[in-house]
Amino acid sequence: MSILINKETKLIVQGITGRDGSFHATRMKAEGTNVVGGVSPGKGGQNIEGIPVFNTVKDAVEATGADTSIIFVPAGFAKDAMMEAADAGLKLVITITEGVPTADVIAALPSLQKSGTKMIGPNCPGLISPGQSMIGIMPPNIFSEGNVGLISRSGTLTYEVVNHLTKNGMGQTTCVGIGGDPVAGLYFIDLLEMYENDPDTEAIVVIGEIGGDAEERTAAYIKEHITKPVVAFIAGQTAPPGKQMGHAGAIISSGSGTAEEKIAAFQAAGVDVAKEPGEIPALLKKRMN
Amino acid sequence: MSILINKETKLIVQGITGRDGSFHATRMKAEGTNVVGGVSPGKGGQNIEGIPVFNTVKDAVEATGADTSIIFVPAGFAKDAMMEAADAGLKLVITITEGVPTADVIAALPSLQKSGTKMIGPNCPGLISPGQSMIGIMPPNIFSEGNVGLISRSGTLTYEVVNHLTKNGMGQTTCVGIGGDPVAGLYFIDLLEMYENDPDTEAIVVIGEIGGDAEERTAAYIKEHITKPVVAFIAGQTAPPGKQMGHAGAIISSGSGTAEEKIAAFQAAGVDVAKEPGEIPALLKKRMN
Amino acid sequence: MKIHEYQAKELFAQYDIPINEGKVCYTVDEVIETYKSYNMLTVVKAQVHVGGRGKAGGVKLANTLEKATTAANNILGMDIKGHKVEKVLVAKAADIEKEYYVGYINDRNTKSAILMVSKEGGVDIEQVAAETPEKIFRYAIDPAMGMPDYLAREIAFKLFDDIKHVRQAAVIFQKLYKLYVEKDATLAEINPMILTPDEKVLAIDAKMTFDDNALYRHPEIEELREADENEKIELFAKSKGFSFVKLDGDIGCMVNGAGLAMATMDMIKLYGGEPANFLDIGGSSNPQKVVDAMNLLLEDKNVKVVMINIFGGITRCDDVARGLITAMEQIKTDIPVVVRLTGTNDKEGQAILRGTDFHAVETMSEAAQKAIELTQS
Amino acid sequence: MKIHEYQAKELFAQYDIPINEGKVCYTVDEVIETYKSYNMLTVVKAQVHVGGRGKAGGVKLANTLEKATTAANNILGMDIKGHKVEKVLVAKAADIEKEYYVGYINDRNTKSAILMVSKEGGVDIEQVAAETPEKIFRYAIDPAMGMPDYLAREIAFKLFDDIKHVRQAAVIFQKLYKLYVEKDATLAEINPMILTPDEKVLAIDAKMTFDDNALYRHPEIEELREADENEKIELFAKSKGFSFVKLDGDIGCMVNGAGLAMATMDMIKLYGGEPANFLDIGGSSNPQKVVDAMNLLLEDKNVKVVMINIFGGITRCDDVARGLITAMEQIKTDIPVVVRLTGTNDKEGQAILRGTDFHAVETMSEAAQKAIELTQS
Repeated sequence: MSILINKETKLIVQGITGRDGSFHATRMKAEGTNVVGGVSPGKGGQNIEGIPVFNTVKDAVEATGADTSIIFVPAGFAKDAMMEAADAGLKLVITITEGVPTADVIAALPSLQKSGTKMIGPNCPGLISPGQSMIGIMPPNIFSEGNVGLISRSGTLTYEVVNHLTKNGMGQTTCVGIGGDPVAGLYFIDLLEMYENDPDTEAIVVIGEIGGDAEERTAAYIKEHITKPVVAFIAGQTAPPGKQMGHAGAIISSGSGTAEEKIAAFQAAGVDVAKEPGEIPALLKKRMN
Repeated sequence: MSILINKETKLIVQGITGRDGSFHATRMKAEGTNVVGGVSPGKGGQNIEGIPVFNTVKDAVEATGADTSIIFVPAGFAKDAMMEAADAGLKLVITITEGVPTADVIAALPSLQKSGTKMIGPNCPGLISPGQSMIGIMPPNIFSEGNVGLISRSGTLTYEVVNHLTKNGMGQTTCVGIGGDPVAGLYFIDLLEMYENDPDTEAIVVIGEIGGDAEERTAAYIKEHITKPVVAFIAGQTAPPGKQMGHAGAIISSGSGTAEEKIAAFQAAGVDVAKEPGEIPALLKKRMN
Repeated sequence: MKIHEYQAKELFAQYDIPINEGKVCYTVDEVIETYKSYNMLTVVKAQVHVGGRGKAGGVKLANTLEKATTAANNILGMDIKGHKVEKVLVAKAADIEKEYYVGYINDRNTKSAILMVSKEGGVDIEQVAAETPEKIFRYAIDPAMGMPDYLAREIAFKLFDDIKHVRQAAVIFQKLYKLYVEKDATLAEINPMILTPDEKVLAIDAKMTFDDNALYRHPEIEELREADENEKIELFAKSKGFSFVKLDGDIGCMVNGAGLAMATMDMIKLYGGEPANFLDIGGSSNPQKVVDAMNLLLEDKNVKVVMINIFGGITRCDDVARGLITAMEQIKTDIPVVVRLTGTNDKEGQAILRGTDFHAVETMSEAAQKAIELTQS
Repeated sequence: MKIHEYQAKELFAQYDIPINEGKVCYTVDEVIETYKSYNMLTVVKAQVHVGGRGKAGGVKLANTLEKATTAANNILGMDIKGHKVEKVLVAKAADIEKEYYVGYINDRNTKSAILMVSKEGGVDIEQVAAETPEKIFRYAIDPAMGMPDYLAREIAFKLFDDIKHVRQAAVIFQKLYKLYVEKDATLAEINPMILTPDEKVLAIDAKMTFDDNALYRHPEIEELREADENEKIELFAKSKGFSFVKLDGDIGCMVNGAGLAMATMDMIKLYGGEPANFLDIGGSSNPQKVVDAMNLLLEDKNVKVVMINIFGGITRCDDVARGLITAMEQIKTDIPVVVRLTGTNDKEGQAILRGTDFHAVETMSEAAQKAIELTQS
């Protein structure tokens, strides 16, 4: 089992004729993901390495029965692409595009909500259920099938952690990169609930970072609702206040959003917090026996 | 029994300090309607004939537990008043105000929908469940308790019909004036469904007029879903095409919206159509025996 | 409120919606001058607030100065369904590869603006709707979302296959929506929108109407009002608080409430008479309103009888009856007046009118029959 | 992107948000001239991209020319938390009856803009939030609805009782929202918004920041950019495709990915070292990027060691290793470089680096420890 995506997931790629879109569409297909189509207005009828291209998401859904979409369009077109995916009734949209104005995400979310479409991202690496489906831009070979669910605001830091997990024989049900932007789709709590309900997930890793209070809220939620063991890591303990650390969301505003607060909140909720990524497998093992 | 309003309905009056608002608030209260408060920004703390006035709908709802509101504000402020009522979580809003721009109604409807607030109007006389509650500007003395449900796009024409009903001993469960504007809240089909489900309503009168295709759709709905007897009347058989007959909605556009089409649709659905208002009681009696 | 094609095209131009160049002309000389300046195939189109200009001979092509002059002479001053043509639009005729229909209206069922498009452009869209409804694509517009790129494109793909044409049409849909919403229009129609042989998409006709209730916030639209004779009477009536539509019969009607006013006209017709008008005097019926309404009705020299039908609701019928008597004292006329009062205290009201010059009756059908009888005496 | 108070107030003025009059001054002479033209109680405020100006002595009242001159002399050129004051805002001091807090920000939890207001204005709002959160009212703004009249009024009633004040504040909330949305702001704060003794509501401070991702559609905001020294370096880094923040330590960091970069800094600190910077070189790690990044790091003369931490994902580690060698051939430096490569083909990558000048290690903790060791040698 897994959350959000599995072998049945039928994926379309929005922006499939762009450089990133075509590259990753091909990679995902090679990895076994069920890539059923792509969208590029005016390129309908063409195909990219055997993947049929459609003019609109609606056309693609009608022709293929797709339920999920991944968005690779340039930042200025991402809002429109999200809304188009929502309007076509997709269940899940993964927005990889980085640099999307926050106001555009805020403006697109009501459309997604209206149609019951879940979104991951923007500015995220996507998600993977090893052995079943990969929808994103991560390096698939570091992942392995298993019983750990992972949620992260970061890209390469996630790979770092997954690498440790896999090397320690701890495979994953699903790993989700929720993205580092200030406003995003599915967030820690939404995904924790899914992992809690997924019978195959036995433990959960949460990788947070400075900025906002999502980790504090997550800690409170875990205390109340999550029975499975959770291990956390927070990046940015040495970040100075008022400076954006790469991710637009990773900024400590005066007096809140610090790593210390987040670590304290997790610890108060009974979550083990790793001092460094390499410590995570040991902490998990301690809790899973 | 009745639909939409009854003895339990707690009403607030938006625009209660205006000329129409204060006049009708007092009338409705005198008629036995449970008028629990009024709203007029900056007049909070005052009272109109014993009815407490609040600055905001939210304040009024918190203080009184109101579930329904009637709007008397000027046309330019109606959109805001509807949205305020929706945001405060009211169950039902009756907008009496006439002359509201159609775009304002269209813009306010999503707010109402989001909060599950039903609306009647704008540009309507309101509704009455005789003996229980009157929320509107109709003359209460012509109504009487009984088993006929009535829906109408017109004001005085409704009174004309009700007058015939009452004089013929046919009382009403609820009479609803849905208003003559091109876009409005609850419409024929919504209300027919409620009457169908109301155990005390034994027959239904539908008073339509030229313009649009609501009556045609209603006829199709009746054929499919309504088991109770329905009698209809359509005003505007002599109206010329392209001319607005008072109501903004009462206009025959080239080739559709004529009274002939509507009458034919009703007759095809097994609905008796009265030639003149005075004929309605007899047609009802024929169907109700 | 209706505006002319040439005015709608001016609005289109303000919103960067591509149109064929044209100029409004009020005289034959102006038409000649305009034709000379274009010196190409030109179309001369009557500007009237009524449909069916083409069938009525109000639209002519001209490829010579002579033909343009003839067209101007024929069209200026002609009568189209009771509307006199006082101006024409003289426009450069565009080469047409294909014609499409594009129109925004407010829709009662979806409770939103809808965009309708069809490949069947340049013909009567109502006929297409009736005969081949599947050829019209309808899209309800979420007012919160408007017309996003993807939706405009999706709709344009219903008309075109080539992305070059799709992009042009999509932009037109978006700009027309912006115009429609920003100006509180109730109709914005392009019929036809065309594709030219050199692959341009443009509007060669334009029709717009506006929400009367919203004109208070659009003085720039109010300024476009060019009322013809009938419309002027209706506007005057509106200034008095009435809704008025002139008809061809001889029984003047005065009613409170639009639905009841329509039912009154219907009743007259049902009993074999002909209403001279629709007149809704609105909620109340004070003496001054009755005076104003009577004066309005009596301006129509066809009117032989006036029928007043008042439902006394909140205002009681006895008060209304006294008001009617006061009002009629101010009006000197030999035209017989039938009055029917119903509602609160109707018996008392009817009693007061007995013995006056009013022909007081109890029911609508009696009133109609009495009025018809009086027209024949 | 941050702008100064005086720039935010210029935007406020464009949106008809009432402010106290003021002028930005770059020299003491300009301050003197401005004071003379006002000739009333005046406030001289440092314009720097950092909070806590008041506590640092960067805000002074002056009711004489002498005091204004002294304030200008003291504030211009002073250092506030590492930011040199190059200009001051000289503004007419307003009489204050009461102070309020008003601020829009984007909120991760409600996934919308929120408006926060409080009667506790003029103080550090973060402190109010921490100590008496019930004194802050928060409203999530539905992007489809914006800030309708009723909502603005409802919120204003939380601050004021008198409808005259409510209406002024409500209009400010609406105009500030319009500004916030139209310019893609990420913060629009008035602290304090004040009520004057003559019952005017106005903004006497203004703070705005903007979404870097949206600047492409707001050239007029981009033009307001006045970067100080640190920001100029960060901007230069950005032009190369990097995210860069300078710190005070001696270990230069070069990492692909923001989260991993933060974790790398944390790791250095964990083992007792001090990072000299945060540097995310982004997704790929081609040789030119490494050259650019190295040059950027080596500009900081405090840097004694460079630590490169690359996760080879789609790009394999052996390719990255070869790229690093190519890159370092172009850079002449004696600074030791610790490299840690993980991910796809990491063993192969590490093998390639063995025998080069790079200090190649296998794990992040080894890398941190090695780097710290080298700073001490």
